[in-house]
Amino acid sequence: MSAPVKLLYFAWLRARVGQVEEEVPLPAEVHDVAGLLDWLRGRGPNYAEALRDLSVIRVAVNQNYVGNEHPVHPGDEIAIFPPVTGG
Amino acid sequence: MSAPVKLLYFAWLRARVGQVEEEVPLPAEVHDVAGLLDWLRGRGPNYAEALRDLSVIRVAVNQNYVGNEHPVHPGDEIAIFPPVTGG
Amino acid sequence: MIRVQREDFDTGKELERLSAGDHTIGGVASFVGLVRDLGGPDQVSALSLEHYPGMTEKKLAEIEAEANRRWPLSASLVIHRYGRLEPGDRIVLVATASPHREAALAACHFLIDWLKTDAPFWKSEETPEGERWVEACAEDDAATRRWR
Amino acid sequence: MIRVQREDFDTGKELERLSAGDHTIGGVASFVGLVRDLGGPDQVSALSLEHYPGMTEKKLAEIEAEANRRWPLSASLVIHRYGRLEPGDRIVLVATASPHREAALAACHFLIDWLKTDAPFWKSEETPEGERWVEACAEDDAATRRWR
Repeated sequence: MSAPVKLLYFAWLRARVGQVEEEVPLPAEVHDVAGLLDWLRGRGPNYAEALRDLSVIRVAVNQNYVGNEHPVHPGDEIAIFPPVTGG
Repeated sequence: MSAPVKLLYFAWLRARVGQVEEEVPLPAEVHDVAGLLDWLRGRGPNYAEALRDLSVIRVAVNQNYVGNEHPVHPGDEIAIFPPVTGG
Repeated sequence: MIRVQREDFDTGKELERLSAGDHTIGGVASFVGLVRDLGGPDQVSALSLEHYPGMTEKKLAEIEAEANRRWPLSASLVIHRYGRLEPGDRIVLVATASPHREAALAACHFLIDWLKTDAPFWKSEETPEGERWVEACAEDDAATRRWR
Repeated sequence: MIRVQREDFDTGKELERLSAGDHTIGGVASFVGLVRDLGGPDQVSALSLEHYPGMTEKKLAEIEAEANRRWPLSASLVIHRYGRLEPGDRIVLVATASPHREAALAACHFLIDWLKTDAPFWKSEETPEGERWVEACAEDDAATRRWR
């Protein structure tokens, strides 16, 4: 079996998803960020609700901001969060 | 007799003119800054030399920067100096 | 230099340290971000700043490196706090030192604009109605785009 | 606020004072100008800053008023020193506080650019060959023209 991916949630996604982080095996059919978000939405109403509006969702793979077409691989650290509001 | 004008010199003009400030009666034929500088140049070689190149001379009348055509009146405070270099 | 910390910082000491001993520095520009309390019905009693440890430092270091590529800086510093902060508290310090005034000023402006849209921090506000996550602002995106 | 003084200033304390007690302030921008020693054959051992008492305060107050007309500032401060200064010494502090980051940053930049061309100060350098008056620089004029 290949390595799981580590999923991190920040800001209001934590409360909506109900997780801070989790490790999940990457399904064979998931190859990119879009596919991952799609698959996550099917995992339960909390995920479906949290990831409903992708215009307010940003994704970082291995600590780099990426677009929906970015590939995901076993072992990746994948963070999902709203647009940043620091400074 | 009308009030004199007060002339102030700053930076390298002080050394060249050999004065920090002086009060002089305004000649009847001097009506503006250009006329004043012209008249001053006739007062001696130190003035002639100090005021030779007007491109490096700035004038303030009553603490406002002014151009050559600005009028001068008895009682004015007239400062003559090179371009500023503070900050 | 980059620092991500819970503790407050001493702006004067940090600025002093930035230029200490380097007499080729002609100017130090800085920006300090403070927690605002805008009053009114939405009165904010405190902010909570969450961040993404690891990625925060990485992004801030990238932003700082980019500023150093664009301008001739003698030194630069970004300190960003996280955790609970009250109105009037310092959130962030950006400081730049350069032989040239324009370089220090432009780089400081660039760093705070860029940081606002690229550093993974999220603010939530404590309001009488409970926690409220601050929404990202289009103005900040526009400010950063100016530098692209 | 405007101050023209021989004495040094404490940047940290001045910045702190500028925003103290006003929780509508979101950002404080500042610029500190320092005496440079560029080394080389022209090595500067000290600067002497002369000014035009009376007009200096008047021009600085006008420049500050103009910044306050252009941007929504909560507070602003200009401190300019005169007299003998050595490499590394602070010459000038410009600081601006505003609810909005962009206003504070732009006004600070404006104030130092404008001050450089409008405030009646003159620098002379102590060099091994004696006193040398610093010449005004076209770059500064260009920086100020940008704001007109």
